[in-house]
Amino acid sequence: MSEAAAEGTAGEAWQGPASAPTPDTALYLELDGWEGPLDLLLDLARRQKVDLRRIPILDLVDQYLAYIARAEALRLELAADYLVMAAWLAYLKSALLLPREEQPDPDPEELAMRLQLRLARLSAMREAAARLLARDRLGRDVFRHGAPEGLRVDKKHRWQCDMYALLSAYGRVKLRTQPVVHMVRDRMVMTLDSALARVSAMLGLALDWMELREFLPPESGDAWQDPRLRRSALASSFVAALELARMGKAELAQESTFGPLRLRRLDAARPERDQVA
Amino acid sequence: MSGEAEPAPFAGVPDDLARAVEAALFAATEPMTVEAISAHLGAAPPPAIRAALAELAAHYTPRGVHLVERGQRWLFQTAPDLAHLLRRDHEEPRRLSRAATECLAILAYHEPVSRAEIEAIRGVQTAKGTLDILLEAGWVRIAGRREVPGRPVIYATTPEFLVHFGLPSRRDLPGLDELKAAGLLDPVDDALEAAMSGSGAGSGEGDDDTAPDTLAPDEESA
Amino acid sequence: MSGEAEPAPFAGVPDDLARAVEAALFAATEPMTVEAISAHLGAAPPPAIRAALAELAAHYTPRGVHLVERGQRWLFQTAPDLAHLLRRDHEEPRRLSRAATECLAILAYHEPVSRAEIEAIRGVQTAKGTLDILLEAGWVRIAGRREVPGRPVIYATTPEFLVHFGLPSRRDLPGLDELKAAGLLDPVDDALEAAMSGSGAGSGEGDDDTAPDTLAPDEESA
Repeated sequence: MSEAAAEGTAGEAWQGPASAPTPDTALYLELDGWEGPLDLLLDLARRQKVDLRRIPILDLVDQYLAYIARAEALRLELAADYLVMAAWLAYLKSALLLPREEQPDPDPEELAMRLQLRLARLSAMREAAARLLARDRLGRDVFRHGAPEGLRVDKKHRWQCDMYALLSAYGRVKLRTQPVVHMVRDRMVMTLDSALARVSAMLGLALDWMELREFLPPESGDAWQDPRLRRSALASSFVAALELARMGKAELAQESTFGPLRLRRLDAARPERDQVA
Repeated sequence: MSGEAEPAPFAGVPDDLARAVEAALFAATEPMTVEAISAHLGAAPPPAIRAALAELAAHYTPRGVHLVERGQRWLFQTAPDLAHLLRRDHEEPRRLSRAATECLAILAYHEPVSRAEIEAIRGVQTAKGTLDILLEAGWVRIAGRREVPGRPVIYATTPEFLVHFGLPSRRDLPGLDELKAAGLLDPVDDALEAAMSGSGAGSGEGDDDTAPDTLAPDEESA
Repeated sequence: MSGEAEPAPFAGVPDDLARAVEAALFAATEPMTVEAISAHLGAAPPPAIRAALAELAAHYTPRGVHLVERGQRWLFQTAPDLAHLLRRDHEEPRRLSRAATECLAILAYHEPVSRAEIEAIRGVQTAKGTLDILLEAGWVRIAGRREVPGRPVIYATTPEFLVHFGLPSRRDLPGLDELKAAGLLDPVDDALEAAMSGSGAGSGEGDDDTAPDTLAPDEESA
């Protein structure tokens, strides 16, 4: 397996534990060579040349601990995760050595099994990676057409427009550009003065909030049915309301944009609030 | 195509050299000479390569891909009769933009007009692409140049324009009076007022995506 | 390669559809699905295209160029046995680091997986750049988030992954069946439970896109 793993990374500094290990020289202390403590453990396990599932865990633990001890003796800086693993393995070892009835709660056999399962999974993935990389890879072993002509789909717009759109566009243009003549037609309006008088008079009688529309002259009045006149009244009343608010005689409130505009008399005692500028 | 010499109507399994030549030419990014192929395949003798090329060319003759020689260089390419497959047109219906519709309308009523004249009538600048769209749609053509300083290009509508809009001739476009009668020339103000007076709320029209329609330069408010 | 079904030892003249499919795939810059080919060839019926693909694949099997299927997309590529002739003038693709290689394998055999799940298998943190390299290579994509606390991003392989590694489908990952049978694609917790409960039947949970794997005999035997 180590050959396979090494192949996957050919060209890199990492050479794998290729040399036949002897107990003493087995440990070259280059932690950079391993991808973490699990990787180191897997490497140590592989040297035992036994099925990973039958790996004698205690031996493995001893080897790992010896390795770490050696590294410490050489004052190599050990990454924290290697030390954590060492501590965990030391604990595992002591638990495994205890007589069965004294074994602590996380069953050490289970912990050992878990470690084996993890090693087996890492090992399986490492082999899978090597087999994957050894396949006929595009651009390395097999090649695509070097100069494909390319498939092209030319998108064309089919423009759509109908007669109505055409004519209304022309109408729009003509309107926009014809000389604008403003003729101020003589028409009935409610003057600001009369609105001011009417609103302030009604406000004097009102006890509570009133909607602005309630200040308008009643529609029943013969002359007030003309919608233009009503709009004029609305506008003038609105301006009158603003004017009264400015003079501190009324306050205005509007709950929401385009919501009803309400006003009421402002007494000196009442604090000013909800002012609408 | 020089490779049609020996017809090999049933192409058996190609030999190793033919396979190698086939693969090399397929993977090559440029057409290759016999010498280049030879160098590529570990100095295979050129005559053998020529034979392999002839065999391959014959093999591919009836297929969708051909092996052809161009200036002593060989390459695979799709069969000429299938060239139409490599480029397909895909039509997508699309509504003419508001600006383009206005240009088209102006063109229809005032043709031939230059772009500057269209802008003068529209009262807003007209992007170059807008006229291009009308040209692409086939409704507008370039009708020459106006003999004034700058000799601007002038545009006119095409027969397809009449066909598309179902008009026997340009004279059948409704006149201004008819447009007015149809309400298409009503000032927006009045329309707005009409809408407002009922409910007091109706929002106006909302066409504001063109540039400020303020002033109309208006040299010929036709 | 799924097209080797019917050996057509002497390739006669291909019919029009086969020629068209051949030309389209030959000209295409990307592998094409049957649907894409169909759309490009003016909505030729997919079954007919599939038949044409099978015929073409069989025809090309002995040649220097092969027609192969990768993740339901088809492409022409050179025959693998000619790699030694063609490799010389092609730049080798960038080598993957060991960490990247392992991540890719874990991803491919377990997908979709989160980064934490990859790290659980490798027993080591994954540097930020490692997954980026795989994403950049186009072999890995973000496949959403897992609906567990923290909603971690999960990763999966792409069609380009299959193309690059010459895999007709994910089911063709080397050794996939053995790994499944041995329970080596199951989470450690599941395997532990199975092992501890004595029965040892490696729970058949792992991947779900292939048929339920036959009972994993038992840790010892596989």
